[in-house]
Amino acid sequence: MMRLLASALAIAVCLVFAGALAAAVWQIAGTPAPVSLPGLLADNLAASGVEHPVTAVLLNFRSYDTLLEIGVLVIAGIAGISMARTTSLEDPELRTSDSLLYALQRWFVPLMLVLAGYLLWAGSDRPGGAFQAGAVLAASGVMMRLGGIPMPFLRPGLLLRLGLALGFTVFLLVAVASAAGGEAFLAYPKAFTKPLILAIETVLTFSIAMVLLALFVSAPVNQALEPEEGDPG
Amino acid sequence: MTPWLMAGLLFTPLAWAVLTLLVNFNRGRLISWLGILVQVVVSLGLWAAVAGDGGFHYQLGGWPAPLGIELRVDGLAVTFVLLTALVAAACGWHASIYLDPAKAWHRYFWPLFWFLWAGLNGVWLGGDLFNLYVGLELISLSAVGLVALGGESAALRAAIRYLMAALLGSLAYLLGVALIYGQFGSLSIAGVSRLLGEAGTAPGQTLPLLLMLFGLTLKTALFPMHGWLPPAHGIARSPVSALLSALVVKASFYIAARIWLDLGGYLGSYGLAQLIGGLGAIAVIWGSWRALWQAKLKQVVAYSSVAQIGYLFLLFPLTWGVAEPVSLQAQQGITLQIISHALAKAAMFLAAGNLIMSVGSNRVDALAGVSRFLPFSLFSFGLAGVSLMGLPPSGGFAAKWLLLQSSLASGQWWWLPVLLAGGLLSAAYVFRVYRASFMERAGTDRFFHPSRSLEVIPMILALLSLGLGLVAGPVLSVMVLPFGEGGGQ
Amino acid sequence: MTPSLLYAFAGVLLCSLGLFGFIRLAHLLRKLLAFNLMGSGVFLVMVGLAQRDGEPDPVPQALVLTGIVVAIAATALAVVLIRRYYHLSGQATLAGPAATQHGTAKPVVRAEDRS
Amino acid sequence: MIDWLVDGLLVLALLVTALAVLWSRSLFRAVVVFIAFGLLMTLAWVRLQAPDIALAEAAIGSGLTGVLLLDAARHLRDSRPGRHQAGERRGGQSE
Repeated sequence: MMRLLASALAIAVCLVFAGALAAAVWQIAGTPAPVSLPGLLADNLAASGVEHPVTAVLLNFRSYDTLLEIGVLVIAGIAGISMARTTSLEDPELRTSDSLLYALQRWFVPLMLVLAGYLLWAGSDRPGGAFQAGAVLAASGVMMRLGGIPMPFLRPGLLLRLGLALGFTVFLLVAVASAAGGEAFLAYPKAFTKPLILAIETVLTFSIAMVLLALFVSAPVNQALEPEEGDPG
Repeated sequence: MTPWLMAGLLFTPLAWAVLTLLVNFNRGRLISWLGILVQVVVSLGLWAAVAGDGGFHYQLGGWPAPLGIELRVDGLAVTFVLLTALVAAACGWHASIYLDPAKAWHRYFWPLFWFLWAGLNGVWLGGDLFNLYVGLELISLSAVGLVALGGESAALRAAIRYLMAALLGSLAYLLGVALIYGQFGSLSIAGVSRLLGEAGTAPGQTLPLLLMLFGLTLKTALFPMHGWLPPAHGIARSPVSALLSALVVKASFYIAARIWLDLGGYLGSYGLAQLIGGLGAIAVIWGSWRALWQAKLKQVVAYSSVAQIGYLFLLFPLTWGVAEPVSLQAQQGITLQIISHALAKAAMFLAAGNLIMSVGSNRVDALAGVSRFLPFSLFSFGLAGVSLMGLPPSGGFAAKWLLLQSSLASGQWWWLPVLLAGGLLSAAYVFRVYRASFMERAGTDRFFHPSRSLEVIPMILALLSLGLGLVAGPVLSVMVLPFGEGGGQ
Repeated sequence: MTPSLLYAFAGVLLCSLGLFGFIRLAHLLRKLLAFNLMGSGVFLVMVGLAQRDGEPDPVPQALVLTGIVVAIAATALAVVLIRRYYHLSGQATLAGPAATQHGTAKPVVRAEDRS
Repeated sequence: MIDWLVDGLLVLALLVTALAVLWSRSLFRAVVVFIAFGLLMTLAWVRLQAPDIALAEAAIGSGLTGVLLLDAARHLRDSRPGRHQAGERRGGQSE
């Protein structure tokens, strides 16, 4: 009875919410926005160093958002590995005997690596970029992991932590270096905008893949009692 | 000069997060001490800059809003940056002694701590609705990571509950931001406020404001959405609890207050203001009442946070549709309440951690006899309690005095009993802890003694909170520092 | 009414569906699924509403990209926490009583606390 | 006209799969349907002229989240935590 009542209440709340939200969307849609950001964006695109507007927003106009967002990702990675009890990488349980997966892995992984590279390269003038490339890279890593390929760098050790930190570090260095050059923060020097953005994207791709992969690997729990540490120092 | 101050505030915490990620706990401790020093210096530098030349807008990447992200560096932001530097430095110092370096997972405390600090500084200075969302996520996720550190079952349970509440809050906030962007085409708070003030713009919708406020109050643990707070703050390591109660919940409140003060006049209503104020008032009573009956010491302190946070929401009714000086008085009262609660609650959690460490149990009734043995920590706990009760000359008293005056000046006398009852109830739960610690019980003479510096830190914080009332004028003068010439607006 | 707006309204419905799931479903993984549905709804509203006149707007698109990455970070963290919690307590919900191992009367100095 | 039909059907499919995610009896199936939902979202982003988000949704939203949740769903169903109880509790109680 109580459960039914609670459900009815929840349904009522959600219906009211949907109604109010839909009404607001409808009303807002009726009037044009007083500021046209796409227009402003198009005017400044030439100065952004890349031709693709979404990449320009992510890595130039609103790069501070992106910096913090990578921070969020690294935090999730840290919190994940802080409680990882990584299974021994030679664990037979990990090695799957699935022939389908084996075939997939054999043909897919190289293909996905190529795809990741393409996405990264495409990002500056057409859809694609670090996030997509990083995700594809991570996905191929997951596939290799499922295929039982030992990836010792995924143990919670210095290497993994270096991997987590790398992309972020480079982004940060560029941010600070840009200020040292007399410009504002995260303002790239005019001559180097494009190579800098490309460099940032490349390390970000690597870092994003690393974090996602680390989270995938640290999700399973095994019987080991203490968190395993690759290096005590 | 300014770029380096900005770098110090926004980027060095991130850099320190990366550095400490690469080393073990002990080296992380050394690096962090240096980082804390840098942060304190930079925060003082920012204060000097704003006091000298006035506040300013800072364009990240050199792109002005609405295209880029603009930071708003004004007196209020400086106040919070300074508060953060003080409290986080104390908590970091305490943690560096309190946490056991032999536990492998404690090395992750430092990176999470620094990410948290980076997020907090970002939020205090943020002037862009979406950027504030990312900043909030940075804070929430690192806070959840800190609560879950060590991965014990109960800690995980609290962390998951915290994470779920935080996620729901963020999404509600983001939905509000989406509607605001849809309507105005801008994400800058100042920009939207200006558009709302201009004649000829279509009147704004209330729903975006409602959604943002709902998300933010959920993250601030306003009654009745406070359920996640006591478990999370109660179970975390004491320095972490102190950080969470003193600073993390204030971040979402700060954004809510900023949005309310800039947009509330156009989008809010009397009913909404009274509703939020009323929920805050219930939180004061309910939180204090629950604190009185908790069996565990840190749960007492955590429920006390629910109550003390309740006071903050009186900001909403006391600034809506009232004369400018009354509104300013309320804002000052709330700011003072935030500062004094941050200091007192950090002191209380750190002292509680010492007491728990000393008696080896987290229960209130296990404190019997500790008064003879650990009078210093107990005294800090009591001094912080004086501020929570709102007795003179504490910061809590000055804050409540300002709130009382602005309630009367705005004709909203119904908040007076809340201010009074909250003080009495907090006296009750503080004395309950004291009573337990002065009881004598046979066979409980084996106490563990924490190191001296662990006892000094909460004492300093408690004394600051107590003395805040005496220097309320100078402290509040930082908040009203004017905006510089040509500095924007 | 444009197709973009249609997607914005779909987003509205997804949000409220997700909200219902989030508050009513007890199983933590299901809550997480509901959270992701809700997130998709918010993203649709964000882009659909901003592009109501049919022209693509790169700004909300970039914001949504950021939002997706934040969402997966949160989801992945939640999965790690939930799996570990399940492993230790045998519970996949927060509805049940807290794990019973706590509240032992024996006052022990915590291993965490240094001497 | 045909555009509206495509969009309408896509939106309908999105809502139906969302319902199925929330109300499917088995958790495993819910996750599988969620992956399908992610693929439909990819199409929606293409229709909204947002190819970047479509790529990200396919790779992250549907792909990685899907694998992560599938793995979790499998383990939350299979593993019997009773076995692990012994020796799990370390170091006394939390504060």
